[in-house]
Amino acid sequence: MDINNYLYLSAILFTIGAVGVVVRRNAIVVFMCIELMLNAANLSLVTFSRINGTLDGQVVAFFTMVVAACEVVVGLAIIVTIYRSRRSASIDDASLLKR
Amino acid sequence: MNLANMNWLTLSMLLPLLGTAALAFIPKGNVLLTKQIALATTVLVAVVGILMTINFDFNTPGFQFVESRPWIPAFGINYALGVDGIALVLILMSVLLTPIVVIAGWNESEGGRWSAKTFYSLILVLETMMIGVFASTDVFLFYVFFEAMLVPVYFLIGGFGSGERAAAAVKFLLYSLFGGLLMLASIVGIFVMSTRYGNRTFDITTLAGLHTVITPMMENVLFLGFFIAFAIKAPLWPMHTWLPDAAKSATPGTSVLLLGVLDKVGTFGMIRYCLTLFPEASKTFTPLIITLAVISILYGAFLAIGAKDIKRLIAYTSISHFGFITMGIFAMTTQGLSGATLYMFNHGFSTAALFLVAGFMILRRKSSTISDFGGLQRVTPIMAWSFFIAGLSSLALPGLSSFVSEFLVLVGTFTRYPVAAVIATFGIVLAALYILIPVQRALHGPTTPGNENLPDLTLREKVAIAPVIAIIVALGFYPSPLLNIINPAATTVISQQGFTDPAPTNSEGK
Amino acid sequence: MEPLLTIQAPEAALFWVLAPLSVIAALGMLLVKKAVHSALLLAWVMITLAIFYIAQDAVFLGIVQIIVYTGAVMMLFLFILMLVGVDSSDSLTETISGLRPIAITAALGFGGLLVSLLGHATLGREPVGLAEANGPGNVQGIAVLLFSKYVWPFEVVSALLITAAIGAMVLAHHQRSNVRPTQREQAVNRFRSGSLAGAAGLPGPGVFARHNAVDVPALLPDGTPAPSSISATLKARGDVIDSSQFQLDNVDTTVKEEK
Amino acid sequence: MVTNSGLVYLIALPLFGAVSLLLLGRRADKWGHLLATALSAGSFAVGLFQLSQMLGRDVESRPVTQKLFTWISVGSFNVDASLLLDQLSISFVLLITGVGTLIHIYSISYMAHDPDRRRFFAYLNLFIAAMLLLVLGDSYLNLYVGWEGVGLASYLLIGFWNQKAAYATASKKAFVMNRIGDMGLSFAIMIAFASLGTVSFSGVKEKAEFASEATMTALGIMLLIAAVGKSAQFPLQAWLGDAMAGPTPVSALIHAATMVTAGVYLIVRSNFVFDAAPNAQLLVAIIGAITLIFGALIGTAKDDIKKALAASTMSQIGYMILGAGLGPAGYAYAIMHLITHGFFKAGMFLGAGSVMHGMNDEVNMRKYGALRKFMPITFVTFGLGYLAIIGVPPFAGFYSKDMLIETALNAGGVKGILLGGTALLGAGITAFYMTRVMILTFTSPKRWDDNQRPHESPALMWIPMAILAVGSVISGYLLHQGKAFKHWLEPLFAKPGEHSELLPPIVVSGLALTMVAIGVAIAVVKYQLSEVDSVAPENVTEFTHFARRDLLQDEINEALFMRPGQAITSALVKIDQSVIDGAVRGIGQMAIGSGSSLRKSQTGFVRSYAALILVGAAALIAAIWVVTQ
Repeated sequence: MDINNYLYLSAILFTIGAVGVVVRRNAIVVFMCIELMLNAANLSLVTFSRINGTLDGQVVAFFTMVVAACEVVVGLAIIVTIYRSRRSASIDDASLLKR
Repeated sequence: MNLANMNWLTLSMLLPLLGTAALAFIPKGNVLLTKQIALATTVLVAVVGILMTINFDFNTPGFQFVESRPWIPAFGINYALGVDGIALVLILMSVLLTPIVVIAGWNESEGGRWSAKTFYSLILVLETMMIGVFASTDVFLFYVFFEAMLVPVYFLIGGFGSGERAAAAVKFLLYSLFGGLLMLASIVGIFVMSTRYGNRTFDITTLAGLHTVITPMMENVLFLGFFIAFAIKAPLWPMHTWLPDAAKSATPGTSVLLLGVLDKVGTFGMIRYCLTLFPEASKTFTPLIITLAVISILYGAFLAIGAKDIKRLIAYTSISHFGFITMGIFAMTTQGLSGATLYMFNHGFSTAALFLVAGFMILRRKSSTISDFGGLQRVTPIMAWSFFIAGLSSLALPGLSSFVSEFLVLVGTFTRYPVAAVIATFGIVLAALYILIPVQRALHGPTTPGNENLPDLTLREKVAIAPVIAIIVALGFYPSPLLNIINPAATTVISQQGFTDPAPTNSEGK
Repeated sequence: MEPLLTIQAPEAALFWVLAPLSVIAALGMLLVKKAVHSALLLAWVMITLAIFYIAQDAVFLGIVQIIVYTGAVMMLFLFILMLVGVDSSDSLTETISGLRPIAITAALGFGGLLVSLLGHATLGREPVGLAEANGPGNVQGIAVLLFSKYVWPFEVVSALLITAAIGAMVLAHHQRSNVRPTQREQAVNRFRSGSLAGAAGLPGPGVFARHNAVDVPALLPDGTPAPSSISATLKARGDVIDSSQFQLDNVDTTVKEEK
Repeated sequence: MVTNSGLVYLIALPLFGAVSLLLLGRRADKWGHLLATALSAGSFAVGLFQLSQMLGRDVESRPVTQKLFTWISVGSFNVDASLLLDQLSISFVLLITGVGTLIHIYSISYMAHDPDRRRFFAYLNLFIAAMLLLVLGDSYLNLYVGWEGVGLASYLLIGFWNQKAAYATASKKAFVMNRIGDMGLSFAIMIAFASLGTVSFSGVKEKAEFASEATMTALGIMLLIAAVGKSAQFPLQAWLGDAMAGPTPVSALIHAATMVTAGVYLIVRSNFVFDAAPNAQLLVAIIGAITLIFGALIGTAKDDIKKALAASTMSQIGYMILGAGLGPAGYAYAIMHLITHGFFKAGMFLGAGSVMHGMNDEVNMRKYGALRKFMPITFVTFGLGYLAIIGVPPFAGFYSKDMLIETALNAGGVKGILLGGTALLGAGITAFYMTRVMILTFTSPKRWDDNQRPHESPALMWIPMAILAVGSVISGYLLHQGKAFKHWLEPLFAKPGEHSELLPPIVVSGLALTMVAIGVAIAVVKYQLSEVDSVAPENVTEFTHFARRDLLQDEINEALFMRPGQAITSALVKIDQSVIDGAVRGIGQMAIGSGSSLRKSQTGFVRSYAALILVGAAALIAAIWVVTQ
């Protein structure tokens, strides 16, 4: 088994996450897909750290997790405020920027 | 006497600015006073111009009345002025034309978007820039005036014109700006080249040696930058569509300044900047330019024949005349060059006459389509006669000024490019057509309805037209005062080019 | 030079079992209707990833992933789902015309190219493995790096966390739109409301309390169930237990002597 | 060359007259015409004085020059405004001023009732000044100024009554066709300067020997084009017929005596060019022969008396051009015929004018008839002119036309036969149509209705006609006496080469007279003896229809030049609007168009933006993928 398999897995998970973001309409599900993409990235980081034999990959992965956490917090707060004002969690309704 | 070294040029440029300042203090309502002051300033500047010409010593070639003050030392740009024969003649022309335009267009200033004060201050500012652009011997200063001139004309056309004036003004501005930017690129090129190869300067005389050091490829590129800007300004064939629109929607006075002086900046630029700075490039591009010029001659003539509107017709005739001028310049013979310069002077006055009389006719008939007029010969003989004489000067009838210059251009071109001269000569037949057709439709024939009781020229209008026609006739019979000024300048430019007039081919004795 | 690191058989087996499952879970997350189910599937994917981290000698990260990421962040998701409405399933049909085909083709293109790129791109060296780096221990190694080379990003990230927290509070907080009713007004409203059942105030906790389950309504002094004591969700789901069995009349209220 | 300061007055007097009359406007109405006539007569007097002085001097010092000022001097191209008076130009000066003054007198009464008479006399003086400048100029450029000045004057005079649209078009047509000829002259000047380095007659003459024959031929052809344009020769002859729109004195002065002969003057003046270019000379002769026949044929079919005379002018000038094309031998006789033609043709035109005056401007000869009894003097003067033109022996036409036919025949070889033959045929046709004019107008029975009251014209009109009639009688004899005129002009030209005497002069004259007799006989039979109806018959031969429509010259010109010209003009106007202006507007449109199409991609939905990001990422990966391949 070649170590690159982990990279292929992370690529696949990342793509699924991307499709999820584009296809799903519920804000929270979209948010989860983003989390999935972040995790995929973390997986490849860890794999690279193992390939290169240095721990930098893991430290960066760690930082990614922290950022992801912040992002989730703020993102969900936004979703809640939108939900409170609009009673719907679908992101298509928030299209005031349309021409 | 110390008159020679007193810096005339700056004086002649300052006077109109003083006039504008004076205008600022006059109450907006008092239109008559505004006009009088404007007229007084322009006449004063004309007097200064004439004195300058008298003091000009035409035997010594090179620049006279030279003055130079550092302006932007960082880039070696200085406020340098100086005139040779060619520049002086053109300054004289613009200085004489402006008062005539002010007198003739006495009530053109009302009815515009802004007050008469703005109209006359725009004209005075324009006059300063006109003198500046011809007199500057610093490439950068020339470029500044070249671009600055567009602003007053844009406002004159846009604010005081008629018909869809805004569109025409914008079109004029975009065309010239596009050309100007190309020229700016070349100026930057020159700056870089001069810093690399010699001392960093923008002065014409020192830059004249630049072409010996830079590569031919670079010279061609810089030449093209300048040439395209000038070809747009003096409309050569493909880049001419702005002229008829601008001339049609501008007031006759502004059109005179636009066609009479502003377009000459293009052809003057070709002599002063294209030929002197880039002789080899001019030689390589000459066949193309001569073809474009010949096309402009015939194209302008045909469109003039097909024109329905008087002002567009005069604009198209000017395109044909500019074709002659450019051909004369790039024939690179003494006859061609001095003929072209004289042509610029004569064309200024013949177009002024045509436009001003057309303005009077349009003023009376309130329409500028030729078919609305008819049988004016009987109703307004003086106006009809002045239009007829102006038309004759435009079709280069011998005995009037344009013939001398047109013939010199043709002879000059024939010695070097016989085919171009032959095709161009067909232009004079077309010229007869595009003048006589409107003359017949407007002046001859029975008096059509609406023209029965048009008033003939008032005293003011006669005073405006008389000097122009006098100059046209006088220069037709006795052009040597002007030619003596132009010839030394032309020979210096030609010798600089390393050209000599082709010797007669058959005159060697058996 | 023989490769320093060879993947041992058990890790390979682990991979070939868990990897497909995680991919299926990820796809499931996409295709399932209810948001809660996709949340659980995501949790599952995260756990498999944690296991992979640990398998790849990133023990600290694996643990952190499980505790912080899956534990805290996923729970936050579920919390918000609860808030927003757990039943808000959305139909999978596409509303924006032409978006799905583009998305699919772009994704396939992207994934395919990425995989083939990873395939033929090499780092120019054989995998080294973390044996030597983890010598003093994985956590110690990370700590050394964290506080030497990455100290500045560490500080920045901490600042980021704080701002995120404050940001979330600012976003979620909202001004009261109506004026806070004073005690006098509340008392007047109690007597003015429809029935006088609640007028004397609700019984304190424990008074008349017959049952402390969440789905059993509290009783008012006159014995009727208090509508406001049951959460709307349970009522909507119909899980509320009938409280008649605890009415006073059928309770043996005879006092027995206390010995 | 002897300088003489009197020459400038020749031009100055009429020029002053023209300028003052035009500038003074209405104030000069009462005495304007008298001043003009006086000035013209003054100029004639100066001419006579110069002639007497010239006769006094010996042959070598006859030519006289006067330098006024340096006109243009640029590099090697320097042209002085200077005048040259030699034997050739003095004969022209006298013809112009003499006939001119007579026509001035005639016009005083002819234009008596016209309100713009002052303006008419101003134009006449302007014409005379320009024509004098043409013949007195010492270089081609000075000649060119006079050349176009004459064109302008003819434009003004033809279009004198330009309130009628037809006359305005006729004047424009004349000026434009002259301009085409002038284009030839400007080419000639350019060639002269480019190859010989000078434009003055003397300069070109010196260099003519050394110049290559090709240059000389080119120069000769260009000069011929100029002559063809001005003298209404084939192919530029369409304007002469329409030029009759001008008042009759104008036709007499310009389109008979002076302007149309300018072409002959140019060719004779540049004899050294044509001597050095034999095939150019031959072309001149051919053009002369063609026009000779062309004009005569048109003359036979024209009912308008002025148009008939105009056609005859065209044909007579064909004779002169033919003469000039025969080299040194023919030059003198061409000029002699020019002078005699000046007398009798101008006389006949004035006669036609007085007939029109009597028949209140009726021009159609079919409406005339039996005017002999009502206008005896006009009949006599017109008759003398008629006898002169057809070449009856004692009259002027005989001497000059016969000598031309003789030189044509003796030109040697096939060329002589052909040219001589056409000349003889021309003489016959001329006799036919001139007799037709005489009969239809004077001797045939009356065909005008009674409200016409033909009367003899006043003294001021018939006196100049009488003088011209006398001139047309004696001028031939005087000039031909002992070849006086030939010797007068000889020093100017090269020695004529010896050539065979094909036919003795007596035989030539006999031949010519027989042709004339035949012509007269046919005309008498056709018009005097048989009944002529006052409306032109329709059932006539195809050829007569053609001749009536000027042998389709106008149709050809319109088809070949005017319509294509108009087509080109309208095409270019459309192109200018749609293509070039369109290109400019197109750029504007393109900018706006691309702007609006990009706007559509902003749908407002977050997910479509996400999709775009994904597509971008995919493209990026694809690019990397391609690069690393």
